[in-house]
Amino acid sequence: MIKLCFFARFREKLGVAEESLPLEQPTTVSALMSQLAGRGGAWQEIFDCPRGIMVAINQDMATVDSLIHDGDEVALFPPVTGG
Amino acid sequence: MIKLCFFARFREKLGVAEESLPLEQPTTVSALMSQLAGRGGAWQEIFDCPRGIMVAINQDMATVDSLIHDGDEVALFPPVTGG
Amino acid sequence: MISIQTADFDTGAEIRALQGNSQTGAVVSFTGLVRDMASHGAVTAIELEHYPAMTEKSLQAIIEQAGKRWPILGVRVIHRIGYLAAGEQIVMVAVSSAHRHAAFDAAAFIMDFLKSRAPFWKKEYVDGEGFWVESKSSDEAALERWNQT
Amino acid sequence: MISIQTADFDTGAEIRALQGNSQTGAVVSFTGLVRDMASHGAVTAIELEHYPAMTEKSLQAIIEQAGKRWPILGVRVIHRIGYLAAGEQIVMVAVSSAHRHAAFDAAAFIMDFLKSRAPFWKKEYVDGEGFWVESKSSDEAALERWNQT
Repeated sequence: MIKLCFFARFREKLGVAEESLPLEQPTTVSALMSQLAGRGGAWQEIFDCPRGIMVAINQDMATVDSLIHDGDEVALFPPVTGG
Repeated sequence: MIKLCFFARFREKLGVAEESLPLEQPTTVSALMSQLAGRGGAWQEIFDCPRGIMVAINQDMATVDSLIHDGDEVALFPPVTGG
Repeated sequence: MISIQTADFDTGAEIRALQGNSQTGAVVSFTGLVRDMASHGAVTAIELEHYPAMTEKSLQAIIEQAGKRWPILGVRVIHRIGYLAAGEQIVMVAVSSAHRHAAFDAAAFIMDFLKSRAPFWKKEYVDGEGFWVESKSSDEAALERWNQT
Repeated sequence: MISIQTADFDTGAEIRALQGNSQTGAVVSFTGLVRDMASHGAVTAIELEHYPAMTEKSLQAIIEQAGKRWPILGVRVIHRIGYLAAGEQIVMVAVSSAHRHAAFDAAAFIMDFLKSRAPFWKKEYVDGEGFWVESKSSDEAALERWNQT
């Protein structure tokens, strides 16, 4: 299982802040995004194209090529705007 | 007449903070420095070479080529070290 | 060194706290405020969301990077979360060093990376309606100059 | 906007005063302190001399130059004179602007020109003996970067 977290606009549009997802074997961030986009609706709208999406694995910034392993916390969010 | 002002190390070495000096006609800062160096002693030591000397005419930064006119206030001082 | 909080902060007290070290010759501080204007109208308040598990870790990494580049003596970062009215303080970064250029550069570096790498998101309220703030390409571009020097 | 004074100052109060404008998104402050070490030993105090007729005029000109280069909303410069003990505050520059890079750059610019163009001179006291501080070539070099950008 992995834990998914969504923030800000993504959290609001998807209507979910976090969820658990089974993971059979290590996969890339971009494969995970394709899987999420496959759910259609807002999921497809957000995850169809990886541009403008930031990802963190276990609270460290990652890229679409990063590998996700069982037990990881994967956060997907729009570009940050603090400060 | 012009008014001369000396600050910091110059003031201490020369033993004078300000003095008045007759001015027959407009002259350059470098000519004034030569005249002061001609007094010998600490005057010569300080004004023999214009390097490392800052000059202000009427409280505006000037150069060795700037012209001094009757009534001007000419300040001669070492490089500034405030802040 | 890092605080994430809803409460306001006292920039002057934080600067004074960094002045305790006798080697300190320079303290530079940045304070960010809620501006009352956005492209879509007058902003009455903002709401700041963050990623609690990651926020402090990411700021810590940014401060460590700054510490590798400049001889920093002290750093303080405070970022507020939750609802903030127009004019309120959002963020403060203060850096102390023996010399001024290190303090200036490290403070600017930390702010630039905080703006583009720390997991905070702003929502602006205009006439009671919330708008998520879009990231600015100028913020991403600001990181470039630190790669070149 | 400019104060030359023997009294100490409250950096926090000065920063707060610059936050009053609702367009202000960023305030950057620099505070300079008396360090206790010099090349010739432990500094117990410094003495600051200046050229009273010129000091404010020269700082005013520096601030005007900064105002031509960046969209500044407010500026505050305080420089102390007379005897200052180790650890005391010497100088403060604070700049407010809508955006952070303007505030950072303008504050650094004002400090760089103040250091090399404003008529102040420091004497350091070590074991009761006074030594006039030598100007640093790095301060003159710091002005160069503002010609190139």
